[in-house]
Amino acid sequence: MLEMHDAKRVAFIIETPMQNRLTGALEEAGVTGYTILPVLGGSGASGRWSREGQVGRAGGMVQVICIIRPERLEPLLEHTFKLVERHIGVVSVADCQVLRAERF
Amino acid sequence: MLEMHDAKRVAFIIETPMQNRLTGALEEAGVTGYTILPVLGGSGASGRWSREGQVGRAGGMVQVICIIRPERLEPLLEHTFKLVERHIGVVSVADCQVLRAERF
Amino acid sequence: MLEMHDAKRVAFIIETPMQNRLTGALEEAGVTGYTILPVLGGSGASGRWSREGQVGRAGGMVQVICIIRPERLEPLLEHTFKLVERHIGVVSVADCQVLRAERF
Amino acid sequence: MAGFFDLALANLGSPLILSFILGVAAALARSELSIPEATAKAMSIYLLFAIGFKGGVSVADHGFDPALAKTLFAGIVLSAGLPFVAYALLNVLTGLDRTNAAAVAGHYGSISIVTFVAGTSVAEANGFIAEGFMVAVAAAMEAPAILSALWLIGRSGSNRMDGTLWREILLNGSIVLLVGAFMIGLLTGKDGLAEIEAFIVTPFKGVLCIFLLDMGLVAGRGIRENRDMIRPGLFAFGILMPVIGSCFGAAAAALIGLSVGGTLLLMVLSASASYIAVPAAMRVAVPEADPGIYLTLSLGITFPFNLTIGLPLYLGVARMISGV
Amino acid sequence: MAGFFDLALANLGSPLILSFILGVAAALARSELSIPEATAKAMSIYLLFAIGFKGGVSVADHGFDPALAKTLFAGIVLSAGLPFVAYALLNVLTGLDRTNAAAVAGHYGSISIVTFVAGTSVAEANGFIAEGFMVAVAAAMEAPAILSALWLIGRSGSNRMDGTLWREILLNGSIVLLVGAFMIGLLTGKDGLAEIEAFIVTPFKGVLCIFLLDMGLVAGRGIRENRDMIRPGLFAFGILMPVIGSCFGAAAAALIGLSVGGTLLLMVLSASASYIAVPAAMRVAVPEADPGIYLTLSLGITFPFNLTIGLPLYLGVARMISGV
Amino acid sequence: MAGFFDLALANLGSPLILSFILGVAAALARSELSIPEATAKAMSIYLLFAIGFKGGVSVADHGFDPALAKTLFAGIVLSAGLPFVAYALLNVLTGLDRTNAAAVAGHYGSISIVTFVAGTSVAEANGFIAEGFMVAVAAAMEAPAILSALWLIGRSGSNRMDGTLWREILLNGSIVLLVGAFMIGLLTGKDGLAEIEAFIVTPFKGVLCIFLLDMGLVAGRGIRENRDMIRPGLFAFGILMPVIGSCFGAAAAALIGLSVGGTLLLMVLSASASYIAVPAAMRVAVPEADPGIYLTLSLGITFPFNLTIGLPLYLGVARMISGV
Ligand SMILES: Nc1ncnc2c1ncn2[C@@H]1O[C@H](COP(=O)(O)O)[C@@H](O)[C@H]1O
Ligand SMILES: Nc1ncnc2c1ncn2[C@@H]1O[C@H](COP(=O)(O)O)[C@@H](O)[C@H]1O
Ligand SMILES: Nc1ncnc2c1ncn2[C@@H]1O[C@H](COP(=O)(O)O)[C@@H](O)[C@H]1O
Ligand code: NA
Ligand code: NA
Ligand code: NA
Repeated sequence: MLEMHDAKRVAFIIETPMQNRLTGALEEAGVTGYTILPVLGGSGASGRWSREGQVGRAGGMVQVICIIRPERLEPLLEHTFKLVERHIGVVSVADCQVLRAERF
Repeated sequence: MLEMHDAKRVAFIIETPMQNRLTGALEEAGVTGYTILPVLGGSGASGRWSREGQVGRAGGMVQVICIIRPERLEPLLEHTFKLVERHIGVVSVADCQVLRAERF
Repeated sequence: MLEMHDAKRVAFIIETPMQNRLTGALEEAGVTGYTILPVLGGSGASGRWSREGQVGRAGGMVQVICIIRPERLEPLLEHTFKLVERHIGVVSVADCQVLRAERF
Repeated sequence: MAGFFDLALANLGSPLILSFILGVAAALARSELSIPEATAKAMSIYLLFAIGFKGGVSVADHGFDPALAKTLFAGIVLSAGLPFVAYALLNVLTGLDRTNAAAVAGHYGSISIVTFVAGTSVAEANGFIAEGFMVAVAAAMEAPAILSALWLIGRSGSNRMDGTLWREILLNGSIVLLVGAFMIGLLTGKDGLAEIEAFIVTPFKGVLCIFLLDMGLVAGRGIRENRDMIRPGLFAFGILMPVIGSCFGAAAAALIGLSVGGTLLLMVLSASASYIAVPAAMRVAVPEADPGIYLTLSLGITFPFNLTIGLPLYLGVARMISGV
Repeated sequence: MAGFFDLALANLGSPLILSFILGVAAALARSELSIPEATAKAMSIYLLFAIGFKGGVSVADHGFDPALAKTLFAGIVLSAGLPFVAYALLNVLTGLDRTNAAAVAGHYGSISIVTFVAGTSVAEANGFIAEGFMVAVAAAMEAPAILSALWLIGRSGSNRMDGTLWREILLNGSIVLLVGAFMIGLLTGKDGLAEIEAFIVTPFKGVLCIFLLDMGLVAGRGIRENRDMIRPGLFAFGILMPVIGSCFGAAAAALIGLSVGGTLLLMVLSASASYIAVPAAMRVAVPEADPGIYLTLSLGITFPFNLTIGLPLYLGVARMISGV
Repeated sequence: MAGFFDLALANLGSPLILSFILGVAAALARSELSIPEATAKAMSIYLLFAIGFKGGVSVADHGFDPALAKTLFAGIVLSAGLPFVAYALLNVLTGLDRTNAAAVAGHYGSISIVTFVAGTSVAEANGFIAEGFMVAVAAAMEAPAILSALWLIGRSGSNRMDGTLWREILLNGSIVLLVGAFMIGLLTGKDGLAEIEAFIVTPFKGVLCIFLLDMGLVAGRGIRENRDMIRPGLFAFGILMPVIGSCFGAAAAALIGLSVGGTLLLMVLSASASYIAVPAAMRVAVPEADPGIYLTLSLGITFPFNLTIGLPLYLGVARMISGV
């Protein structure tokens, strides 16, 4: 069987105007691999919103996903915590497995 | 290290016309946090489809994701089961961890 | 409580021109259930990109997600490895649980 | 008959129909040509707004027509009644079970607004201007068929409708836009039209071309992926039902005394099958019915038939009835 | 006054305002009618490009006007100063805390380009052509208000701005497009306009209709979801502040000696509140301020007020000032 | 030479080129201005449909031209042959390895349809109407270069092509749309054109402006992100290769005896480099080649060069050849 390696999958749901700042913070934390997914809408402590109710980029959100080696989790969370803490949004971390661990 | 708390990540892939009913059922189950992601296409027991093959909203699907405290999983699934059972789509649950558990 | 069954969630992030080849390989591996999500942008070993920086479909990526029974993981990875190995992108596998295992 | 063939050929040779055929051909050849979903939605908003607005202006211009109420009533009766005809025909021609047959039947009572728009184009190209209020009739015919379909499924049908679904059906995007634009046209009249004519009238046919190209791509993809499903009985239904529907429409138009254009459009509304409002309602209320069947029939068979052969046929009949 | 009511009625009866009202009504009735995000963005790009280009051509055509520099300066002063007026008024009328009040105030110093475009339409419909450089004034008024808002929040305000945010504000999409298209119009002049007139002038009003329909949908949805938030004090602010802002604009225009059209537009710029550039900046720099408050005020109350009642009112005043 | 500078200045001063420059400048300044993907796709569908249709109508109008077959043949030979020229030039100017050099070379045999459209615009602005069939030649030149590139990579190249890839290349969206619209134009002729002229002819240049703005944004972003990659040798290749390609095109046009417009367009097709069809094929068949290199060259260097300097240069040569 193909060899799999343990990794962590960190998912940030964050406001669009913060996207570049988040990916910048990821790069500072040494994480160069991430993927940005569109978000249509959602609901949370700060209420409900949907992409159709937007004019311009003020209110939209995106999801940023990084798959990293387990030992990189702590620096990643530390570098991004300041951004995430002040702004609305959600961060979750899950275990996963990857092929070709040398790429992460 | 930042303290992490165990949580569950529930993902529903469901038809667009059912989206409001699902989020309504989530709110009935006391879940106010969820995120809606667009889906481009897929394949399952009921065949293949793609967003480009759609006129209007009849055939499209979306993905609804909720991150909840573990003890909320059962009521959530019970409240949404009726909707999910009769309609095409998929529900999956995974373990994850979150910062700031008080928000969930 | 509703009975849950163990399953695997495999996520491929792959270039758009490879999408049909990947879903074809999945079908060869006996997997008929998958969902395709849009991707807005990302960064990896081959650099950064964003959907807005695209003319035509050459450079875009998509995410393909399959939820499968654990015992199907190995054939799935074997059937898709050739595709994934030569092309840029990422494959990750995570544990999850599903209702109605007979559908997978 | 010679007249019909000339008409049919002229129709087939218009850029509109050729664009549709291009789309079908591209999809059957599995080209990856596609129109983005947002663009298709934008075009349909444009077409609905333009046709609604022009209808309203025309009513404002010609004053209140007593035929309006009668035609609205006829439209509602046709929409509610045709599903029963369709259901009976399905029982004769196909082996569909009750649920699927009822779901399909609902589609044929309701309407396809693009077929209506194409009908308007054909009418105008042949010098017939329909009553402006036909737009309102189109809107009124969207929903009643859904009730009939649910009734056909059985007693339990009524439980399937909740308040939310009602609101979704009656306030679905295309009804609101069509009726809203109609009201705006009615209120602003010719002056309002003059302000935005360069947008909603002049480029209309060109936009319709690209929209039909997209419809062709979607219909072609549907045909390709569901070709196993299209057995002779279903195929025959997809062709026969619009012709039968159009006869009911023609009879109603004759009773009311509509113009040639109005007769054509009532025939087209009766002949056409929904592929937006009804499928969405069925997915919610009758999830066990197979969308592969009703979408393939309405979008893959009846829509192309109406567009290519139906329209000139119905126009021929409409002229015959009116002796023009 | 009679003149104002006639104007107001004519304004309300135009397809533009009726389209906006249709949108609001559809959203309040919870219709699922919606315009795709990409389409809305495309329309706003079109409108910005067209209005910028036409402004540039008009400046190229009339030569350099010494009022240009004065009006630019006045615009910047208004944008930077009106937040203080708004902040004071908020303290009187509402119980908002310092942060939220400052965030709201910033929106009212900045501008709404769609209100500006609608103002241009109203001016032209009444035979008044504004100075072409008003487009540049609009662009100049987007950003200064943000600084004032941050200053109002307190000393710490300045730390909230980093270089990235500065660049994002000054090079935000609408400023770049407006100024860029203005420069292109300035460089190519009437000849350039002739080349693309059929695209940027002829269908302009029609596109604006559909865009206002979308604005109505968005505003209506905002009103529906935030209705608990709109207490009398906030509501009064949303109506009073634009009127007060327009007076400052009128005074500045009178001092400079702008034409009726130019006076109207400077009043409109002062009266209108931002719902794109400022909210985006606030989300980054002042995340603790509640977007539900400032977006509901600017988009749900002030924008509809300006569009329906404000525009004819401001035009009446502009004519009075100029004695036309 | 004076003639060339006048032409170049006139070209640079047109709203089309200025829009492109605005896009490049905005991207280099890192403005977040962007055109939604769906809108960009919609505009490219519009441009392809319009140009294909007009080409077909022109052929229908002028009757069959024996030069058609010759030019098609020349186009295919140019597309298949130019990659070898490009490969040799790359070996001289750069240190690219075999795979990357072959991948780049493939792009320069194929074509950029936007450059072609801009060329048509320049030709018309100077009073030269090209042969309508040039549209078909453009379609025919998309694919052959891909085969040459794979052959250059080596024996194994042929294994890289499977049936699916063949179909994807030959039925890619732009070829199908261009050829399909051409056929529709051919079948419906001037009457068909009259029906949709207000859509596909009148606003054409304006749409092209916005499309070039988007191309500028994309090209500018590509330049910014890949600036390390653009070493002198690659840069020189990106400028020299189109000039060399255009000479081959000019020679072929002179042999066939094309009009000034036709000569210009064959030169433009030869000079331009693909950034849609070929990159997509390369990602599938030659994933080890670096898209950063071939996209930056074709989109970031050659496309801007052709648009700003190339077009007037080629027009000057085309006029010289024809002695006009
Ligand atoms: N429990 C949750 N599960 C999934 N998504 C969430 C959850 N809570 C918040 N979100 C997302 O994060 C956004 C902001 O959340 P909040 O900061 O709670 O207002 C929401 O609009 C959702 O898209
Ligand atoms: N095993 C699976 N993994 C991921 N997505 C699935 C799976 N099965 C179904 N889906 C998604 O759910 C939709 C409906 O599935 P079904 O009800 O099986 O037809 C499909 O079109 C897919 O988008
Ligand atoms: N570690 C990662 N986490 C999440 N997404 C990634 C990661 N690495 C790569 N990707 C995605 O895969 C694409 C191609 O990656 P690569 O092959 O490394 O250039 C990137 O543009 C990202 O969208
Ligand atoms: Na019908
Ligand atoms: Na203001
Ligand atoms: Na070439």
